[in-house]
Amino acid sequence: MKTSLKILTFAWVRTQTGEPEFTIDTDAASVGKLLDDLLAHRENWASLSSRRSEIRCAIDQCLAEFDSSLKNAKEVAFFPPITGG
Amino acid sequence: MKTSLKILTFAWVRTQTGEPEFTIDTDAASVGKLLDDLLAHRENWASLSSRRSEIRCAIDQCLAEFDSSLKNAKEVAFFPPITGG
Amino acid sequence: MVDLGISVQRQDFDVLKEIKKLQGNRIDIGSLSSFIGIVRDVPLIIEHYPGMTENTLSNLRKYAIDRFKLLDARIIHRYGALEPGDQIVLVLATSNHRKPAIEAVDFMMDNLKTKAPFWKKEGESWVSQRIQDLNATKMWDQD
Amino acid sequence: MVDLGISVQRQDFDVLKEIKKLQGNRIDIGSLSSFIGIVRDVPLIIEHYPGMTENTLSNLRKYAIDRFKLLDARIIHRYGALEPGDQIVLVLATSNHRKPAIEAVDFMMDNLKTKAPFWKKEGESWVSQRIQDLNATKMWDQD
Repeated sequence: MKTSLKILTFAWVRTQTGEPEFTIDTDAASVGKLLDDLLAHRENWASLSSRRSEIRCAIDQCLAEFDSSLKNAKEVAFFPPITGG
Repeated sequence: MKTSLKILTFAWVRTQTGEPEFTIDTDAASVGKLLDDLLAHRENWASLSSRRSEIRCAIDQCLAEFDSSLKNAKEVAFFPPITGG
Repeated sequence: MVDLGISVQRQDFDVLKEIKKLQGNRIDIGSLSSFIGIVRDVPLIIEHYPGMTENTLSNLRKYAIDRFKLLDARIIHRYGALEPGDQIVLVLATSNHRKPAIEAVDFMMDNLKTKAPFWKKEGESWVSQRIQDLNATKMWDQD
Repeated sequence: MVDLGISVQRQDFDVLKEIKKLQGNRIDIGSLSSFIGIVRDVPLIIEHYPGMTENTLSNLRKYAIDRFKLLDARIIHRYGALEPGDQIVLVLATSNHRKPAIEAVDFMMDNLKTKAPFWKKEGESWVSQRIQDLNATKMWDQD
């Protein structure tokens, strides 16, 4: 069963995809699988494939690992390593 | 040969002796020996004998150990452990 | 829920005002430690993840207060376009004695650097994460 | 020789003014760390050893700038009668990155506590030295 997820992007993930925010229906079990689907199938995301290892993610506004489950998730964000402070 | 030394006291060494500053002629080789002489012979200093282990010293404005030589010294200070900051 | 102990904002902050606010009329504060991060050499644009940023800083502040037994703490982080010399971030901690306040500021800065979702852009290039920052954060988990 | 990087004074200090003075027009400062010591709970009288105090703080500041490769540093310490909530001491350090500034403030405070000739009196009793302060100073010699 597919669920609807809000996807956000920041920094060069945003500038390279040109998609700061969108909604997607997905059946990906993990956030890593979701990213693979986006890189493989979504327009403008292919160019990020070579930098996949640099991409980080958050599920519902908490930093997550790529093997984290998307069960009950509402919002997923993809972005580069954090550089604040 | 006796040399002339300026003696300064601070905090409870000052309040207990009532002598913030005085000059003394001494032939003591070390600052520890000088303190022993003061405790033994100088009026108002006897009361400090019981607290000798708590007393600290400086020679010419540098923290010193009690076995430090008084050679070429001009100014010696006695005081309790430092409590600034 | 708004946490008055943190702020994510475009506008500059007044360090003295923040110190006075933290101190208030309290007389149990013996130590106040602070860190100010400043834009160095080149202009920056700072982007962040609204919502997650506030939650992260709020949790970090509460955790630090608890871990270091602080009297209080405050975190302010700016975003948007900043010029060299501009203030970026302020972290304040108050405690009875000095070690907890100093350590807590160190801890909050280390964790903020790798956990609060901010990204810096210098000109056209996004700044890379420093490996030292990642390692510094990990050190605290071993204590 | 007067060292403008340190001050031993009766009057209060303005933290913001001191920060701005240290920053000046420099744009190479990425980090500014500070510590403020404040009178806690009861009034204090602080006595010091004029001459030796200034020399000690001046040497401590210069040593810290050298050891931690600071851009600059400042130490202000007050003496005389102080009330709860009054500022006692200010230590500031600036550097390119944050760790040296934070560590240098910690280092200067630890050393100031056991090496700068100040004595505190609360009411009629002279404050005792804390063994933690002595140990903290010794730690830096082992680095």
